[in-house]
Amino acid sequence: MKNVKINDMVIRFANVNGTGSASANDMFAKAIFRMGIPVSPKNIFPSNIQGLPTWFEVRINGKGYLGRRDGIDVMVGVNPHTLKRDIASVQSGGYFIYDSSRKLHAEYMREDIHYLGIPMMEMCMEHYSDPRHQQLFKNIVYVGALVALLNMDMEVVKNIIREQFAKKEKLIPPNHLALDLGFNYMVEHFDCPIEFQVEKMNGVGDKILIEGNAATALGAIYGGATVMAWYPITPSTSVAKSFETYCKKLRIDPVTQEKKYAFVQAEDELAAVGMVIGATWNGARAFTSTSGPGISLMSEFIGLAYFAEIPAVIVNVQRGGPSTGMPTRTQQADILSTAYASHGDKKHMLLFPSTPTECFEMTAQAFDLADHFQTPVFLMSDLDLGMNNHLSDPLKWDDNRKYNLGKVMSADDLETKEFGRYLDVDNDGVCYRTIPGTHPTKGSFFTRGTSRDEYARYTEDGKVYARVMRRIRKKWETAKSHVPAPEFYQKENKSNQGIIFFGTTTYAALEAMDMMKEQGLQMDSMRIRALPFNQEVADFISSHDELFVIEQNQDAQFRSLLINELEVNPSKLVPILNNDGMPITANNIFNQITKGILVN
Amino acid sequence: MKNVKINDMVIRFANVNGTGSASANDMFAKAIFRMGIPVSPKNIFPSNIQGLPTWFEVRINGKGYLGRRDGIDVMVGVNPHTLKRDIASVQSGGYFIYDSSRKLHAEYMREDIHYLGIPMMEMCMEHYSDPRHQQLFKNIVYVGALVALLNMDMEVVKNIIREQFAKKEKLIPPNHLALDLGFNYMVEHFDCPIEFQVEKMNGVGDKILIEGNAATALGAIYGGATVMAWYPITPSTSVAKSFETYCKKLRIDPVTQEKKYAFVQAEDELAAVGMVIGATWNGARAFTSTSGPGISLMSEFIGLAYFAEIPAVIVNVQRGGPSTGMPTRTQQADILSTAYASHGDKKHMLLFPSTPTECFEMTAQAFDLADHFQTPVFLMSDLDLGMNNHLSDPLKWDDNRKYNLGKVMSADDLETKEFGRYLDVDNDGVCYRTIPGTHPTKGSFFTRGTSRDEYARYTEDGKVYARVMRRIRKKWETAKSHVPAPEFYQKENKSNQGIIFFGTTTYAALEAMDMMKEQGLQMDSMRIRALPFNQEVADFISSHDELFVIEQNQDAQFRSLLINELEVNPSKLVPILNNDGMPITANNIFNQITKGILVN
Amino acid sequence: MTFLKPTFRHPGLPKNKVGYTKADYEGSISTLCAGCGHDSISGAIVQACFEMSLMPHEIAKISGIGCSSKTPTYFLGNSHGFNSVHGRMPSVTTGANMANRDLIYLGVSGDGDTASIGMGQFVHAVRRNLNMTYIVMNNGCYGLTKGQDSATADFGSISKSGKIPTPYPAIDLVGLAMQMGATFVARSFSGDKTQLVPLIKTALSHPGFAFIDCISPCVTFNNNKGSTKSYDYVRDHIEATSMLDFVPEEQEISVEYAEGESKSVQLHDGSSILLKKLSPNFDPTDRRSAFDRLLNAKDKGEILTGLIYLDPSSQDLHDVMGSVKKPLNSLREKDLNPGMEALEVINASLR
Amino acid sequence: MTFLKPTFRHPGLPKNKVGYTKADYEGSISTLCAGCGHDSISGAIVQACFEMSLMPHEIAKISGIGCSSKTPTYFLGNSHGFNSVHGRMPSVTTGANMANRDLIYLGVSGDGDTASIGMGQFVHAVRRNLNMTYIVMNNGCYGLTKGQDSATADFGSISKSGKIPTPYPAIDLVGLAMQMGATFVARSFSGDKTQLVPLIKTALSHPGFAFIDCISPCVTFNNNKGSTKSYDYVRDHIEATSMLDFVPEEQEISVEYAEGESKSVQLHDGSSILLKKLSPNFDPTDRRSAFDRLLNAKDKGEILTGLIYLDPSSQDLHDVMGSVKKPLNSLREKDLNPGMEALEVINASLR
Ligand SMILES: Cc1ncc(C[n+]2csc(CCOP(=O)(O)OP(=O)(O)O)c2C)c(N)n1
Ligand SMILES: Cc1ncc(C[n+]2csc(CCOP(=O)(O)OP(=O)(O)O)c2C)c(N)n1
Ligand code: SF4
Ligand code: SF4
Ligand SMILES: [Mg+2]
Ligand SMILES: [Mg+2]
Repeated sequence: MKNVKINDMVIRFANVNGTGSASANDMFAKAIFRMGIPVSPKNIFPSNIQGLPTWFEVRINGKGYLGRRDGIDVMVGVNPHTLKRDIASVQSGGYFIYDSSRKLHAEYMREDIHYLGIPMMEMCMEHYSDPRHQQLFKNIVYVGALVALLNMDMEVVKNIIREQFAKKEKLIPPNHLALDLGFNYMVEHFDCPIEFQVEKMNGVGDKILIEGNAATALGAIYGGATVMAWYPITPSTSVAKSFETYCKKLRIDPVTQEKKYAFVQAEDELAAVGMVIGATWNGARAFTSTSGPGISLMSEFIGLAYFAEIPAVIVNVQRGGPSTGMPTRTQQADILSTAYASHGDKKHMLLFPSTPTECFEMTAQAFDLADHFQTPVFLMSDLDLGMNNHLSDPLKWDDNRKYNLGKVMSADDLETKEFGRYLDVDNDGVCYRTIPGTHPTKGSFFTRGTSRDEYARYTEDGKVYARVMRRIRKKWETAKSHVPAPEFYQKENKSNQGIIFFGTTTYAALEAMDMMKEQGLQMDSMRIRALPFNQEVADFISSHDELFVIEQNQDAQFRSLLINELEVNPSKLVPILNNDGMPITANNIFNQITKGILVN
Repeated sequence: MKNVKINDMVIRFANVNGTGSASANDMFAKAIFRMGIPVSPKNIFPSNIQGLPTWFEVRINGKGYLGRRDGIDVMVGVNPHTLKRDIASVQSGGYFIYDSSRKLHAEYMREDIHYLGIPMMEMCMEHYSDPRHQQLFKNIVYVGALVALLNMDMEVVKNIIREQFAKKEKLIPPNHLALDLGFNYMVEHFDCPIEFQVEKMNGVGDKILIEGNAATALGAIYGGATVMAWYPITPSTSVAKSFETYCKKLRIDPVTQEKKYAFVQAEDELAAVGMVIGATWNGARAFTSTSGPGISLMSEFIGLAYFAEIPAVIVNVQRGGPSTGMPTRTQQADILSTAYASHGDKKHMLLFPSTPTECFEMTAQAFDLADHFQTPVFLMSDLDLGMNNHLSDPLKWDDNRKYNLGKVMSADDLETKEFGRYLDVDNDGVCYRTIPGTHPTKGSFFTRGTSRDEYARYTEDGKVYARVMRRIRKKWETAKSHVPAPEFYQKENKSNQGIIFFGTTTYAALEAMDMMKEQGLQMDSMRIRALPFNQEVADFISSHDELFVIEQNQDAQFRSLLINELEVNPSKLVPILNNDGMPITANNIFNQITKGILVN
Repeated sequence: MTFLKPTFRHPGLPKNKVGYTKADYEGSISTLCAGCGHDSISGAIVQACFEMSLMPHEIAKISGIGCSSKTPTYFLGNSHGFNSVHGRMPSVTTGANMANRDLIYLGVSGDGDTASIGMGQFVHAVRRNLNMTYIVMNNGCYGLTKGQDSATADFGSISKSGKIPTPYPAIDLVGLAMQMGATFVARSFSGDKTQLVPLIKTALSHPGFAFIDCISPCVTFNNNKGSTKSYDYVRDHIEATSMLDFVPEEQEISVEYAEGESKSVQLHDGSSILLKKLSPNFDPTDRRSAFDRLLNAKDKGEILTGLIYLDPSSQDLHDVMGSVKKPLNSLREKDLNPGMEALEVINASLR
Repeated sequence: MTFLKPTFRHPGLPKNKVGYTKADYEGSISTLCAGCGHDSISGAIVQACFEMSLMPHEIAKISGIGCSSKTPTYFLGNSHGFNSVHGRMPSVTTGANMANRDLIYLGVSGDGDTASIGMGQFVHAVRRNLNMTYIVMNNGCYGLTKGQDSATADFGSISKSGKIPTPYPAIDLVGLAMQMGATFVARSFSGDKTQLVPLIKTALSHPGFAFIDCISPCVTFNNNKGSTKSYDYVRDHIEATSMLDFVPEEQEISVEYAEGESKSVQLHDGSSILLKKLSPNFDPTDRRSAFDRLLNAKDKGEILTGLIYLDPSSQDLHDVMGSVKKPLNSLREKDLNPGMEALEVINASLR
């Protein structure tokens, strides 16, 4: 008899892109979710539109670990071009499900895994006439097969289909048929279920399944963004797409049907960020979303916004770099180039969301921070977070929350108070601004990227310039107490060692921490959420002797940032890195750290 | 009787730009130089074309200190709009020379300085009829006056005029007249010379007076650059201008009169660097020159050249940032943004010239480095170095020197050896490339900014990508022993303290060091000349307890670079900074360091 | 330039409909070269806004980088101004316009700023028919960087820096704007206030992209013999197609004046313009004949000036996009925030 | 796409003058969508180069980013290729051409790559009359980023992503190239090899900027009803102005064939082309009438294809610039380095 594994497996689908497998795979993940089991699906797709290999990997884990895990337990291999490596990638004792309409080459046979053949194509030819159907329903057939093999709840799956085709009801029966075909074939030919099984549980509570980019778009809408300017680029495109889609639902004037937003597809990234800067200069909340190459192109404009002190929210959905790099893979490799974007002396505010829920909250907050500090604020997302569905806390909004539009003088203020655009009235480095059109004769000023005095008058006087630069740096200090504080995973510090991480590295980092605990390795941990680093970050670092900084790039960029900004002794910070473009795994972290410790 | 100061003064000219004063001022500096006295002239000009205040400051120093010095001994103030501050800027006991055609306001009078009025305008009205002459010769008149006051050699000055107008001889007499007018008026009305005097000496040897940008252009010509693409921007424009001018002298085929170079004014900086990359990809030596805003715009392309491994030489003549900043002032503030330009994981090679002679040598060498390492190489000049005349060693070239075109496979090589564009054959990280058109059937490959394998084939395999990234990083290690080594100013280290500097900070740093010696403060010193930092740099740092890093920016960017690249404990490196846009002075450094020490 | 503000310039200081004197439309003292064409254009802008009785604070001045782009400091001191980055004025203006459809947007640029580094953004602003006035102070050179040829420098013209003829054909921004479908295209000469002021007034009231290519000689770097952007050359080669007179609605009656060879065009904002035609068969609302006139002029080596094309059916971009009438920058929480209730619905849809 | 190289494609494998078979001009297997118009254009390029008996290694393929810009991997496998960055192919090609005037430069781009992010560089490559062939695979959308409208998407056309008509007029790249003074302007359709192959051959031998706007339907994102870039629409609206046949010099004799309604144009490199006119009064060397035909077609809602304009007097940019005949990348120390002696003179002049 088998030693059954309940709600703990990795299943991978190997498809050809453009064959409509994506929706079937999504349905599978959704079904697991609906059964109350923590699930994390990941799309591993090529940089083309049709015909290349694409994979969909689903980790199912009752304990709630959502990071990637090495080792594939069940592989659904329906891409004839990648059979060999797909079979090779199944871990010993695992299962390989394939379309037995065509016989497998002997060379593909392994002793140590199970092969479950099902004549998907034949079955479809038999039951469907329309060639497109014969192609498409193959995908549904293997989902049906999985229902049997993993002991899933068929009703849950069928319901998803009912909902999906609520508007095209006649498509429901053929889909259900395909499910049954796959299910029945399995039951008839193999002993089901296999030892990898799922079981309804209460593991998801009121959580939702959402992509980070969609949450970011909603955050912008709730944060009051009225102008979005963008240029298409993977993996950020869906931020814009979602923003437009949701705006059409949430931002149409019920009476006039007019739009309470402006959505501009720019001619390139330079224009996109230029539009954002023009809009915020003019008093609207505006943002753009892009990826590495876009940030590089925006560099000059970013410097203008920084020095002229104009708010801007820029979403950077990071992908594999440098250059065009790996456009459909994930990395955290724009840390330094974004923090120090543009020439001359400057530093930029960064926010590091680790879940879609945080994408939502931090994006909304980014507008408050940008307006308050009159500077560009970057949301540092990545492909994994932005384009994959994540099991996330439901999105929340306090209806009493007010936007912080920062220090803006009204016509009345101008009547009563003195106005100097760059006067540090409150001694916090943050000055008062005016919006064009406010007052007929007071408060107008000239915005420029050149050196100027406190009254926005052009100057080439080095002393005045240096004074303004110092004042701008003061904003940075002030900001430290306004940006999101780090998250700690222990009441008080227990160890002289700790781990530091941020963004999507969190999933794997937390799992690795538990793995170490099991080995009796107790470590404190901190998840950093923003630059500038607040005092808590500095304190945590100074109160530990050795810290492992986990990040997904080659050059330990975040570690450099910690050293530069906090004057930390580099010898204290041990880099734990992964840059292969796949989300980092707990195993990888565990091995690097423990190996690292053995070395000491 | 006066206590005479010989060959040690700072004299400043306050003019209105566009009034032709520049050539007169240059003539003055040249005359001092011709008298064998070390001189360093600095242009302090506005960002406009005509009518705004502009200053010309000349330091004369027999000991050979060429850095800026605070405190003006003699001021020639012929700009009516800045009289007040010009007078205020003269140090006690100094002299103010002005046009007494208009009487000075009483409020401008100071007890502690000497006023030497000379009716320049009146004299010119009297002796010249053409109004343009009346305007222009005013400038020559004050030079004549200085000859008397400082006890200069009139013949030297008159000779300069003779040379200048060799082709317009009829202009010589009126110029000489103006000199005499100024000279005689001074002798008649004041007791000449004053205590600030010059005296012929042997202080310049075979040195020349040249602008860094001109030397850079010559370096490119001698380094074999055939393609220059550029876009105008202060302070880099004169690199292009000089390159074209010298090419017309040195790169014209004597027989056909055809050009052995291509000089393209691009439509913007993106196009300029794109052209450079296209040209080097195609086997020519090409370069561009720009300043901060241009570097920001080039960021995306820089990442392409880095990752696709295409040589490129980029001259960054730094100016005051961020954004448009102070376009006519000097800074060393693009260090971080250039070293880490573009998104993703990457680092760039930087060269730091400190004199025009080094601009020449390093530019030529930059082409060898770029070709050998197949990567962008940046010459980090600045406005002070590029646009001011510097007393420099004569330019030298070894006629036996051969260009190092790097690892390029010929048609014959391709017949005999295996070719894989990104194969690390020599295990030094540097691969062999082929130039388009080399061989009919062998050696062609596809260049791209995306991840690829060792045979330049597109891949999305993370393992292969990571392997290629590691190999590229290996080039960085290899380069450490190829880039210019640091310069040390002591046989062996004598102290546990040291100072570190680079580029134009050198003049003031060396002078400050002597000042400290006089105070019995012995310090070792190192001038860094390139990134990546070579072993000597690391050794120097590790063999000292406290190091003062002197640079001309706000954020101690070079210090950050040292910490990042060499894993130095920040507490060891004390920042010594100046960011007001004027070249740093020895006094400033001396005060900061000694104060710094008293603090300890 | 001078450092003394010439207050004597307006004896009597007449006031306009909103009670402002011309001085109220001026800016700080110019730092451009004495005699720079750009200063004359600044003067024309001041004159036009004064005559139109615009409220200065309801105008936003936006520019790129260059001598020309500096001019917004020299006019409309009570308007907000934005001297952005080189070649990017169009995108900044687009964003500003998106944020507040109620202001008047006056973009100022140079030929380098527009025809070289800014070409892409210029073309796309035209394509969007962004509601703005776009003035290029066209001197055929890069003034601020000391006189390099720009892309509008004519074939064979001499530039002081380098002294070699440009081997490349000049870009004709007017032809380009026509080609890209601009709804208002005009050309003038900085020295010709009688023509320029009415053109600016018409442009400012055009509900779409109003382009004025204004030839503006650079006295310092571009007044050499042979340069087709020099005072001399331009003066000799000008051919005025149409002299126009702006008529605000409230004076409609005066339309009779100059009846006969005159043509009245109803503009979208209700105001109308009167065209006095020199060439009787020229109709500025006929795109095709505008093209022909341009090509003819080019063949004859003439510089066509005046209102070359105007599309009376031009629509504000916001209307095309379907934006709300209220400026977006005036919307607050209650307009923008769907609240927790809507979020609950979204959450539910994701389970 | 398929993973099996269809070697059966050329039965018999005829050889051309340089002894190559057509297969020698192919590249690696396409990863574009089955039926993508871009693949047909790749095929036409292969055919043209084969027929012209070009040496593949004497051609440099340069592109930007996009599905279209990927195609250089799918043809001329023995040519060096450069898939650069988005919208910047023109500058890279300009630099490459400066480095070696002897290669043939084939630039491939998309409508997004050219008309949006690449607009500025495109215009300036035209202005310089850079000696290259510039093919835009024009599908009116951003294929690789999943079908957003590009700037050439026609007014009212529907794009799958978003399903809203573009509110902006389409940019006509042919009209733009004409306006900018291009010396070779053509338009064709990816499916029409009989027209496209000769056009590419003529373009490749044109000593200047040869522009081909090739309508290339995106089967995946742009074959919806209403889209003027879809197979269906384009097929219905095509009007061929002139079918042309390339005649390399060494076969001059065959010029007699098709005498009569045909017109021979002597090209600068000595070769000549034969034009067979459908509209007798159309002369591709007459710039003015080319403009008229374009405007007429536009008015009639037709897409004009064929060789629209050709300037027989076009000169290689290097000749305009006065470069040496030898490729600059072949010069070495002795050609380039003036040596210490010259340096001494310079040093002396600086004392
Ligand atoms: C990114 C960038 N590149 C270059 C420059 C340098 N620059 C300043 S103004 C200018 C050109 C100005 O020419 P134009 O737009 O015609 O204005 P003009 O001075 O002739 O009125 C240039 C190249 C800059 N400021 N920014
Ligand atoms: C700087 C930059 N911005 C955006 C992208 C994303 N991107 C890749 S291809 C493309 C557009 C492609 O459209 P087109 O040029 O028409 O080529 P097609 O795919 O339609 O053939 C975009 C926006 C990129 N690669 N680089
Ligand atoms: S340089 Fe030319 S454009 Fe600039 S201010 Fe002077 S005259 Fe005007
Ligand atoms: S998406 Fe469109 S353009 Fe891209 S390969 Fe597919 S069909 Fe061709
Ligand atoms: Mg200009
Ligand atoms: Mg396209």
